[in-house]
Amino acid sequence: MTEKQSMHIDPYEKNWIRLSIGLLVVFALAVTIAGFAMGIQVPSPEARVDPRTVADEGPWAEPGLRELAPGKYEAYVLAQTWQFTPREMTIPAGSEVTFYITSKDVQHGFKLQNTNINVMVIPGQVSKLSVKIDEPGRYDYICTEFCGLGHAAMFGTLIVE
Amino acid sequence: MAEHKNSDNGEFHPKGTWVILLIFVVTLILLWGSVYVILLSRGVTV
Amino acid sequence: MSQRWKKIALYTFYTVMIIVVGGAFSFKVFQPIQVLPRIRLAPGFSVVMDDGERLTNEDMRGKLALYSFTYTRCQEPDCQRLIQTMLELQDKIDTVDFGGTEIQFVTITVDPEHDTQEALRAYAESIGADPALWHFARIDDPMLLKYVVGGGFETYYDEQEDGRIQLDPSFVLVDGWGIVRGEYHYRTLASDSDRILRHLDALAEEIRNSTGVASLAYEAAHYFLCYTP
Amino acid sequence: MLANYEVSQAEKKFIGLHLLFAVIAVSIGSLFGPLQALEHSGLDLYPYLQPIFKSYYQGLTIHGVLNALVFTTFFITGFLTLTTIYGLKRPLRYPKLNAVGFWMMVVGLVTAAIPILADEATVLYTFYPPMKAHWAFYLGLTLVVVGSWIEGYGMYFTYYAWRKENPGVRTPLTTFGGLITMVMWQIATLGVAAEILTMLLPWSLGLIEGTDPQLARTYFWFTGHPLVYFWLLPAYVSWYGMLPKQAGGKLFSDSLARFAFWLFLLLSVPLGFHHQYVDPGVPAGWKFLHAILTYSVFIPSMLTAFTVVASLEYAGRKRGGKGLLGWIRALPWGDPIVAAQLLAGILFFFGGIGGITNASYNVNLVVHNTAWVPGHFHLTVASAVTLSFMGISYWLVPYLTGKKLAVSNKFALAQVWTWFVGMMIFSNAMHVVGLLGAPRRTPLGLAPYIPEEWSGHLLRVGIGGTIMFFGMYMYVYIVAKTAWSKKAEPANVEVPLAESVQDPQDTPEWLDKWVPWLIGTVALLLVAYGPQLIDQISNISLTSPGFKVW
Repeated sequence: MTEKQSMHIDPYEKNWIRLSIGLLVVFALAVTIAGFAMGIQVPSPEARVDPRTVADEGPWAEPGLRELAPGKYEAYVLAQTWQFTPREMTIPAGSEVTFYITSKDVQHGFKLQNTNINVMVIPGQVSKLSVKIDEPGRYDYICTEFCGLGHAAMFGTLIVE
Repeated sequence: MAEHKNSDNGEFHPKGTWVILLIFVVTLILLWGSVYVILLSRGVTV
Repeated sequence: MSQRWKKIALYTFYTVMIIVVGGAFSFKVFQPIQVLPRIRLAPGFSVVMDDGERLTNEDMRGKLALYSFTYTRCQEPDCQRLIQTMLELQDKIDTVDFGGTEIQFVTITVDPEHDTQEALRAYAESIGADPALWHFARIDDPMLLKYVVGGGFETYYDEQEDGRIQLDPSFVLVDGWGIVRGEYHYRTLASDSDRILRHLDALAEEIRNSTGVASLAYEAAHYFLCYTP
Repeated sequence: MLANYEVSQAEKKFIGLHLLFAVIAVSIGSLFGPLQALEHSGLDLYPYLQPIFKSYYQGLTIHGVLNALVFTTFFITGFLTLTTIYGLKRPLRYPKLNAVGFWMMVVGLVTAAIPILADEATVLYTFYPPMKAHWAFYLGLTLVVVGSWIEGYGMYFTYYAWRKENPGVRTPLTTFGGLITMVMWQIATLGVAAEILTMLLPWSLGLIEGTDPQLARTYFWFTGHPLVYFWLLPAYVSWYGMLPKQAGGKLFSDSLARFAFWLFLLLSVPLGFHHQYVDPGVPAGWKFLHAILTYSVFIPSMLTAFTVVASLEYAGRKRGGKGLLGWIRALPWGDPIVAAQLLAGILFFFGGIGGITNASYNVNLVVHNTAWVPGHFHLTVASAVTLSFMGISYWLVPYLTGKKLAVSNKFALAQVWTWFVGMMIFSNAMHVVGLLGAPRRTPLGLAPYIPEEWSGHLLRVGIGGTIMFFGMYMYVYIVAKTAWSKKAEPANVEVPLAESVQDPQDTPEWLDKWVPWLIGTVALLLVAYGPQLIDQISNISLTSPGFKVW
């Protein structure tokens, strides 16, 4: 235990640490603004269901797109090996869709291409995310988690017209 | 030439390191920023 | 630094650590404060109730409201279950201490064509709805109905070509500020009446307790997402 | 410290066995790399393997399990055994304990390998339930993990004995880093141990009906991200503790190196939710907390970048490098050992950029489960780690066998550069195509939704993967030839321990004390994970029966 013992940090390195921390603070602010102020959020728990019976009754017994009111839709999507039900949905441009997705067997993923909808689909859990699409076009929703041999073919299309 | 950079402990300051890491930080900001812009352009989720 | 100061610093560090961890844990384990999320604003509406009174969202300011959506002709098991759940809640509502705040059940029909005011009143009587607590209501204009129930309360219904109505019976819990605090659209692992009652309890507790300094703790609970399951 | 301690032949053999299994694993696992990459570019060779390997996914499982789990674990336990005994200058306290651990890992490897090869465990290396593998797969993985724990205990006992013999002496840096790696690993693997022992193993044996897939994911990623640091930290041990000497200089800052290692211990584990940003069962607030913690663990990485590059600058200037950047050219690029680690560092710069992007909360929505992610982790585990390990092998194998490297310097250099170039092409293409929306873990050649604009990038995936394939087998060839050649020249290799600019004895004592840091680690872990774990465990619902979907 001598007097020499101390953390002497080179001034260049000190500045580097300051720069790193400052950079991270800026990034953290940027994602906070995008998330909590602008509304680009990650999913939160919606509900828990029983994957063994979820497709027997209730909204996932007849999954599909449903108009709540003009310009406002909800889409109950059932993921199973190896398809999404429904496979195709059509909405007018500028409408808002809320997806409620669950799986009746293994884990799947649901990514709506060219939007920020990208969510895990986990049996027993309901994944809920909303999106508003202004640009007309075909938006594929693809399975992004390995779910068995037919995984690569698992997709559907949201048509915005 | 006078300057034979002597790397004796006391005098050595990693200036070149700073340059390299600055390049790294600029690249980081550009690449991270571009993904962030993609995020913003793809619209809200709630 | 002397040896002694080092020791003191170290033990201070440990103590702070224990307090932080212990605090976070007791908050979670004993759950002193649980809240319901603030989901979104409930829609504005104007309905006519089974007793002929007009009710608007403004009348519900400062009161709690449990809205539900069904229609009297419905023979589907889901509709039966909704009424069953409401009756269970009606039985148990006295167990909840709302601290003087009024609560009202409002069941809005999605079939105003058949569910006239009289039909609703007759139906309410037939199932034994307590008129002081629970009213059935209707909106005449199908367009307005769609905007309120579908667009605002996000409950799906649709009149088919053959006149049959497709419906997902559901409940929406709204607080005195007009903010949606609970939505029950489909069956989950927990039974609806248990879940709704638990949520009513949490809401009642928040109303009773979140005054003065304690309201800051409640805000913290919102901030840290201490939600009632 | 024993006065004239030399690592004995028996010890070298023991460490060498670790390497043997590591290299066997990576040489089998890497067979499938180009098959996957080429599949992406439209050349699907899997149908031709049908009699033996049933599907793309079986290949992907083998690739992931053998390369990412087995190769790394065996190499690392071996390497850390050496840094322990060589650094402390004393033999293992209980060599039999370490031997038990090692052979348990081997038994586990075989136990897990059989169902994988029999196509009974095609569940990829994340083995998310309710996909149900054969019970032997879960048992095998458990044995590998427990075996590595036991080897870790052996290192702790050795360290404890040394500490009693040498009170007040600073722990040698390489030993210190290795021990921290082990401790972190043992804390982190509690997650996967809980997942397998309380859920997957009883379930696969038929003792319980179902699993809770969301809880299983939480358990898995408790281990899953620190796993990356378990791979990285041994590479850091080399970058901090050896590379400066190999490059002809000294370590720039001993105390900051130690400080960085402590931060890694503290921060590596409590951030697993950043892999679960898009999970439906985890509240957004907890995800955000873990996002901030993940940002925090970036700080020791930034410290490492500075200290390592500064050490290299010091070395380069000592070798006569002039000007602001001239020292870079002056570094011994002709030495494959150094070149490998320098190139690993360059690739890791990009790995770090991708990592901070993944970690950035909602930014993850853009890249989650896309090809970007394997693009990213090939820059970490397959570059920073594997390429460094390749470089390390070029002195470690001669050191252990006593034989000179059996190929020319040029050949070894070519190997290193081949890997580097292949990885650059591959990972860049993967990142780009991921941003465009290509999913990971998917035979894209079969996917019906592929737009035309991806094809150029997918072609580059195939090209990069193929180049890496050659890079890998050049490495296997070099190691094998060195180990088995009869007429190789005897090597005179020492373990390259770097000196520090500052005397380690001047490093503050608090950077060499375990208890406060361990308590801090556990406390932070409890705050970051405790409440959510309590929530998820108390609401467990084992409602998901198993499926075999391959």
